[in-house]
Amino acid sequence: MLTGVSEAVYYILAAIIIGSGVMVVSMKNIFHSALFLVLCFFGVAGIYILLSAEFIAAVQVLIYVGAITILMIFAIMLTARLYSAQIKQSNEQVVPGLIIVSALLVITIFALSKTTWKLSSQAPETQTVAEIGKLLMTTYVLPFEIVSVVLLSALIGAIVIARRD
Amino acid sequence: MLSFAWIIPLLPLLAFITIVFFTRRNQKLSSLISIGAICLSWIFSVIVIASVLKNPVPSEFEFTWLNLMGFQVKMGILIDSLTAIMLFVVCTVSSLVHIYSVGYMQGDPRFSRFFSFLSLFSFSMLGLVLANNFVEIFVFWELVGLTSYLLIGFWFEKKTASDAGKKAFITTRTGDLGFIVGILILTTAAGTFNFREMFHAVETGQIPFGILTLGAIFLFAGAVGKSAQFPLHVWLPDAMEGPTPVSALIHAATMVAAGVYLVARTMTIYLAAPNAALVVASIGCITAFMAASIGLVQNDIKRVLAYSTISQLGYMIMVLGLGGYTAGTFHLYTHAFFKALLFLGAGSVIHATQTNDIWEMGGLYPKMKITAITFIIASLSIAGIFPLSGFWSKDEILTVASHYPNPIFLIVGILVAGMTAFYMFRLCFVTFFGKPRDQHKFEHAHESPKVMTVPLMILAFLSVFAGWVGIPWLQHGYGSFVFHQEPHHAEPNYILMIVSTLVALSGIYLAYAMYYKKSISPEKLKAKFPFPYKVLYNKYYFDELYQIIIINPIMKLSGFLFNRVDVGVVDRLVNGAGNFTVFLSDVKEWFDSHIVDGAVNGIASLARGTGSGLRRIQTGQLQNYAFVIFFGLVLIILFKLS
Amino acid sequence: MNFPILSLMTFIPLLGMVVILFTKEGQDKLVRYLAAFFTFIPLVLSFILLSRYQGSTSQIQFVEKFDWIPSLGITYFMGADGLSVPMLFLTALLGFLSVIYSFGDIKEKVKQYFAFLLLLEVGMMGVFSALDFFLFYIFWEIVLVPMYFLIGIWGHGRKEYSAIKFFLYTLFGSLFMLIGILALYFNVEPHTLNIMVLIEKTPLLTRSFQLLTFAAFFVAFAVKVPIFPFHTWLPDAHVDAPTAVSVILAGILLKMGTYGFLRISYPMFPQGAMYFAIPIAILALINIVYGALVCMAQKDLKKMIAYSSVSHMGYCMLGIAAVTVTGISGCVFQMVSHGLITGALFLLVGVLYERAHTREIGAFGGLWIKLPVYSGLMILFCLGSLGLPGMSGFISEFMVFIGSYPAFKVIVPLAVIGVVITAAYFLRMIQAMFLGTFNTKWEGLSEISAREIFTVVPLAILMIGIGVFPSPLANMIKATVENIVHLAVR
Amino acid sequence: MIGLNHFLTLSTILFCIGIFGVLTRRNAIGILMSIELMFNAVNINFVAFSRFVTPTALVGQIFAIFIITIAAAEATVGLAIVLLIYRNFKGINVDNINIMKW
Amino acid sequence: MNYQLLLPETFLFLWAILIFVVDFFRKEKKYNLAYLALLGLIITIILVVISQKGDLFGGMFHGDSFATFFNLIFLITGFLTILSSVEYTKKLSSYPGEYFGLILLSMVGMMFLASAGELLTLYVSLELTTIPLFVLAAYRKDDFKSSEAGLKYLILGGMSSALLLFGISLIFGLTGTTFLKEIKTVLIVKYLATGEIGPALILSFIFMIAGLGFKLALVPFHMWVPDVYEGAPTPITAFLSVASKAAGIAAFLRIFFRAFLIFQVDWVLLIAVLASLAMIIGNIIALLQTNIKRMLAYSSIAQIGYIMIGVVSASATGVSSVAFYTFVYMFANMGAFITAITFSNSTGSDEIKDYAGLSRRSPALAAMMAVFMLSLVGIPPLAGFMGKYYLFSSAIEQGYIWLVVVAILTSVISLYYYLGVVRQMYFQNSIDENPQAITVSPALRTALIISVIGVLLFGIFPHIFLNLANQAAMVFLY
Repeated sequence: MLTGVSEAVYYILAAIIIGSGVMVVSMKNIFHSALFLVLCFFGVAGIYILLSAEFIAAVQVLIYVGAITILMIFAIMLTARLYSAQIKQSNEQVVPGLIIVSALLVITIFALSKTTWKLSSQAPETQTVAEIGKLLMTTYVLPFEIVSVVLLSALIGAIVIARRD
Repeated sequence: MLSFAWIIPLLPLLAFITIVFFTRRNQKLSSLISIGAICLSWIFSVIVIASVLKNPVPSEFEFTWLNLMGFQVKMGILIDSLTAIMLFVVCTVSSLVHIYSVGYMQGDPRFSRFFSFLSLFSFSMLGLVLANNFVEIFVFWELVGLTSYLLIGFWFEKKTASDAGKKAFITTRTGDLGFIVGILILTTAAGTFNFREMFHAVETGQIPFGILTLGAIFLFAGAVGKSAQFPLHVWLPDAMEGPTPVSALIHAATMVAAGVYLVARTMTIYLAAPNAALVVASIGCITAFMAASIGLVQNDIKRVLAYSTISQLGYMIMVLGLGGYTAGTFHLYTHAFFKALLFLGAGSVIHATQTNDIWEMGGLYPKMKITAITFIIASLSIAGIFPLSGFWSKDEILTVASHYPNPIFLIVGILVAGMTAFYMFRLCFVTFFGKPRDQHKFEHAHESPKVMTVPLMILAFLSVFAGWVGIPWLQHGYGSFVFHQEPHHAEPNYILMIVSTLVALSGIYLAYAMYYKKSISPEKLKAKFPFPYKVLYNKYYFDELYQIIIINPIMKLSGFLFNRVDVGVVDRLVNGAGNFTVFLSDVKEWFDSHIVDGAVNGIASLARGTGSGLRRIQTGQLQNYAFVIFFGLVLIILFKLS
Repeated sequence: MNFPILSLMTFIPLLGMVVILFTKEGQDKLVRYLAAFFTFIPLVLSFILLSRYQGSTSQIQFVEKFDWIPSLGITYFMGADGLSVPMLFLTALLGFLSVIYSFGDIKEKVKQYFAFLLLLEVGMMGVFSALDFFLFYIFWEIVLVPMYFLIGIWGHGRKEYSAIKFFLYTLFGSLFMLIGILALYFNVEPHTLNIMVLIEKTPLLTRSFQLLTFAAFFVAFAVKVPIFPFHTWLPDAHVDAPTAVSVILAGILLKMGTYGFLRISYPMFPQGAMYFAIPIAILALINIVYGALVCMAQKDLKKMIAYSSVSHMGYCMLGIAAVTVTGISGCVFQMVSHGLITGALFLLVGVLYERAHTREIGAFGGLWIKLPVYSGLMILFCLGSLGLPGMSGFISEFMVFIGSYPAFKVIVPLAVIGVVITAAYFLRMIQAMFLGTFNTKWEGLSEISAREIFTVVPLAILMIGIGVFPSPLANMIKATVENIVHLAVR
Repeated sequence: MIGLNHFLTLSTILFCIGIFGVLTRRNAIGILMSIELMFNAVNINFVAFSRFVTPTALVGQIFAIFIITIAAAEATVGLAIVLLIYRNFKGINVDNINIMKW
Repeated sequence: MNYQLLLPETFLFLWAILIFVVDFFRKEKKYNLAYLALLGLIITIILVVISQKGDLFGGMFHGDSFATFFNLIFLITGFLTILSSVEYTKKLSSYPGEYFGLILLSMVGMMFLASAGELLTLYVSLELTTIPLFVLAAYRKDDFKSSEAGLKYLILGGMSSALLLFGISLIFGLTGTTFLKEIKTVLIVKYLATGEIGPALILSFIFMIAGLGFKLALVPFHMWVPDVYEGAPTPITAFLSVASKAAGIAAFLRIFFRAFLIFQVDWVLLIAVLASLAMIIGNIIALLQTNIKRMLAYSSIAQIGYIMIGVVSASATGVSSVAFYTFVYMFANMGAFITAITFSNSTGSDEIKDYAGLSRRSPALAAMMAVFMLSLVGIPPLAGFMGKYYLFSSAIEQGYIWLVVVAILTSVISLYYYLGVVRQMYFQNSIDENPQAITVSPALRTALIISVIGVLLFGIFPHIFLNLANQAAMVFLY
């Protein structure tokens, strides 16, 4: 349970995340969207810290903000003619999309709130970094190895695809 | 001891097979084989009749033909006095017709085939007579029908001939429907096919009365068809399209008598079912009168004889229905000879003049004396003039009719006798006397060759004397030989004899007056009574009636079933649902392209209709896909969580 | 295990098919002789089968049985009784004759044609000898494939349409049988697909289950027979198929339906048999009368004969529905007889079509003058088909009537009407084609050839042979039919 | 009192925003970004569960790391394909990328 | 720990690396690397067959008969795919080596997927399966359709991963673990305690079904299938339609049978409905297709509907029938695609109408295609029938007769379009007067012959593989 300051932080972060998320999907300019995406990722990283997952927050910032977003921005620069971004950025599905999404949202939140979770009152692990490292090398060594293969194949694939012949 | 009788039908069958497979090319040999076979059969039939006369106890020989649980069919022969008489009649007439045909069919390209068919016919008819059970009799019954079909349509190039064959077959088969159903009813009730076992069951009352009556009536339908009784008589006059010897053999003397034979054979049943017997008698009575009246005005020599045959058969049927077993079979026996003679005589005339129309003949007597004399003898016999065969048998019939409480049968009987005498002599006078009406044909006419006239003479002899076995004064006459239950002693009924003779004579006189002396003008009568004449001349419009009420509807129905129901409805049922969507958009196209096509198209267009709707989802637009996915997801969630 | 005669009969054609497929392209003559050879052996074997078959018992004979897919309870179980032996013989005979007939008829893609024809024979033989449900179903379905190709490639007219229609209809039906088979499998203890064992156990199942399963099988068999209103595939398929295939279609394939009823539906589901007796009899009546009436409206000779099958198979169904020994024997007789007669009729139609390139009844006339032998044969078979005594058709129809009358006192007399209509349309056809004045347009027609005569003469001999001496066939089927009735009235 | 449900709600909202983006952005990169939002939402879930359900075991966090990694890999490939599309179609507007349909 | 269990996967991964390396040093005729890849696959198949059984990492990895069975499916599919790619890669402008390597990597992912007993491993393996496939789908870079296919596949794939993950996260939240067998225990305990399972669990079922449904191409998550199948290089399409689908099935079975079998009332009916929708929609839309790849795409949607019948049965027989059907489906479907590849290599066309007269041009090819089509319909004695029979029997055993009726009716519909191809090949004449014969390279011929033997053999003698499938199903029975 978080109280006090944390509570306020939570709301601020939530506002940032939701606000920037909405911006991401609705900005006319794709480049601006990308910037809001960065903001959103930061917000999420804040949430992780709030949840005492500092290591994840760090990873979030490094990989998402540092890698993915930058990559996207590059891609945007490569593909879009930036300032002719007056063309509509959303399609005709806005209204039906809204309906579907809000329906999904309502149902899901309703369902989740109706569920009793088996909460634990133990204090969270503090030595997360070391512990995670250990787990990755022991219990989770198999997915860890596999994920490395995933990265390898993504790398090769991306090169193969993106390179001009 | 009489078991050799099975050879009688077998010989013609062998002849048939030999001719078809081996000697077809050799006409003379073929005819010799055929004649030889039937003559041998005749000899055997004489032996049979002789031994039956000596020892009248019926004998039966059979073997198992088909054996299944609860269903056993035996094939065999039953020889009693009736069979013996019939064998003799059939063999006699058949042999004579065979011989006669050698002359008549001379020069026909299908000469051999004709004899093979004749042999096949003899086989079937003899088999029919010998049959000892319902299945067997039905088998030969149908075979007889087949040969009749083949022989009527022998000159199949003529449309009328092939039409007539078809008509004969189908009409008699319509009667056979009843026959089959009758057999079904009776044999199911009695649990046997065998005649004598069934009669036993009937006599001991094992069969409920209602079923018995129903069965008997249905059974009689077969006889109606085969013996050309009202209302299925329409085929017989048309059957005259066949070669004349065929008409003589099949459509006068023997095959058509099969119906009469059937009723006689199953007499026990009719005696046990008086209602059915009354139906039989009434049908016979109606037929006798109707056919005789039509015969009065016909112009085709063979048609007149055909109607006379129908009328005489009606006579027999009527008397059988009245219980006159002996009388009926006796008339059958005598009738065979004089009717065969009449036809063969007519054949001889036709052979000479190449026409059937009596109004194109005339004055032939001097040119063909033998034919004319024998023809007149036969006419006298059929008219029932003392002391020819016909007189005795007709007398028997009228005697039986007179015993019946309701006088209608007797009155009709006498009336028919008069009409018969009239139309027969009308025929004689117009054909053989007076002035030749067609000079060319007259000059061309000539007496037929010996091979034709000898049979005529033999038959004339029989027409005169065959009936004498049944003379009432005879102590051991026909009635003590062929009888049902008890020997029948014919009592001479002098009043009836005189009345009938007078009626016959007046008929002859009327004909004489009208067509020889011409003191009464037929033309005037015609003009005076135009309506009855027209009705009679058109045979009561039976053919037209059948065309309208039976044939047309059936043809229409079958066309309808095929075109509308089969192609339309059945397939369409499957089609229907599928095309509904398309239907809304384009009714006309739907009709054109789908109604006629079948169920496959139905399913296909159902699928296609739905498919072309469904595949609209597949817009190629990525986000539409995503939308569908989420839409489905939300639906599923709602479905599961509600 | 004794001599595996049934397997040999079934699989020798398959071997033949493989051999033919490996011949070089273009060696048509060799292919033809190979096909004849590989259908002749089963014919010879079928004679051995006939001679060694013991008709006195309803026991399954010539049994071959061993495990095939044990985990699913599937065995390879072949055997024959009085019901299958005649059908096997008929299959071997018609198979051989249609190959012989096809010698002259098929000039394109000869190799494939005979390969498919042989495959067809495999399926049919298998259906009549399989006693394991799974095996039965496999053979049942195998038949569809070559049939589809044979109609679609070598047929005439709207052949593609007819081929697919045939396939769809029959597949539709047989899939219901599959459900039925599976339902049976899981509802008896211990689970089994052995038809013989199932026959013993199924009557113990609940009534509603029996009725449902009966209905499922009914659809499958009814499509094959075909019973109104499942019959619309038949005229199309028959008419558009090449001659030899029409022969097999009419001669054997339709019998698979009635065979199914007798082998499976009736012995297994006495309740169903009882419950559906009247409806089936009514459908049979409709088949008989309706089929015959529709024949009257036909202008195409082949179509007429096709619809006559609808009518004639109605008699089979009528005999079955009554569940009496006589009725069912009549049905078996009718199966054999219809196979012989209609097979021959189709062959003869093919002979004419090959020469005249038309089948329109009205286009001919007076052919008897020009083609006496051909016309004689055709008329002979027409007479056989319309149930003339002395030929097999009469016996079967008569037995059906006798056998079913006690059960259906109203329906049977109505069904007898079919006999007259049948006579009417056949005579009408005979008159239009063979009698009357010769249509000089056909001056150039040549008489039926010796090879073609050879294909129909055995059929004629059998037709008349059975018609005159039905006892051998009756004795062969007697015990089996009694057993079927015994089972079906439990 | 901020409990588990608050985080779940937040993540659900973010997830739905992502979905909305996927459904409506015309720009392919925009769609990819929206997908990233969805991954982030899932990650919030994992981390929140990890914190509230299994505070001592770090399974949820590890899962989140893997998701982040894989998201990166996917983004890489995705962007490569977007570049390819751009070369071929002269644009990355998914509305126009519909050669194949029906 | 018995690390030998990982031998096949490790070996295949190393072999893929080997291919990349060899590719680097090789300058021309790189398509011959295919044979290297084939060699690797053969060795892997042997390794799989002889591999030991056991668990690793506390149930994270199961080296059991289920995995073996599915591994065989993946490997044989991969083998056929690579065989049929030899000709195809000659036409690729670049990177044939990477092409084979990526296929092998994807297969490594599949193999892990089939063995995964833990959700994280499962997810990661799934991504390893999919990511190379995104690339491969877009591999023909000059082809617009291929790029489009890659994009659609990627975006929808990413999205569905997110859905799957959302579902997994909920499961994790409910149980606090990602190990399937622990999940089961926890859930049972919880269920026994409270007597209800709560909406979150159902929600997670649905999200997971949606996520996996994407891989399976289950309606309504099938939308990507037609376009991607049409656009992707044909060997890849074949691979997608069999191996990738089989991987999805393996994952689905692992999750739902291992962890959620006792809650079957909550998801079985849903699967049944989706399965019937798949059969209906797939078959009906397939009727209208004129492109063979697109037709096969819809047909594969329908086929997954049939496969799901076995899942619905929720019994050992069900699993066994699913496994067996997948196995036989592989031969027929691969065969059909390989024929399409062969045809299009020669003619450059994927249109069904261009198949007209194929029976004359190449009788053997046409005959094999006909066999594949008939097997897909389920005509005995071909393998497809055996599979369907087994599936139906599992459903009827559990009383799902209505589902079987749907399957049967749609089978009849499917007959129409499958035979549509046959009709073209056999009943129609080619438009060209003298079309040349279709050339069939040795590699393609081998692939075709393997497929056709599979289709014929396992229809008639399915016993060995039925037993294997049964053993595979036993895994879920403890």
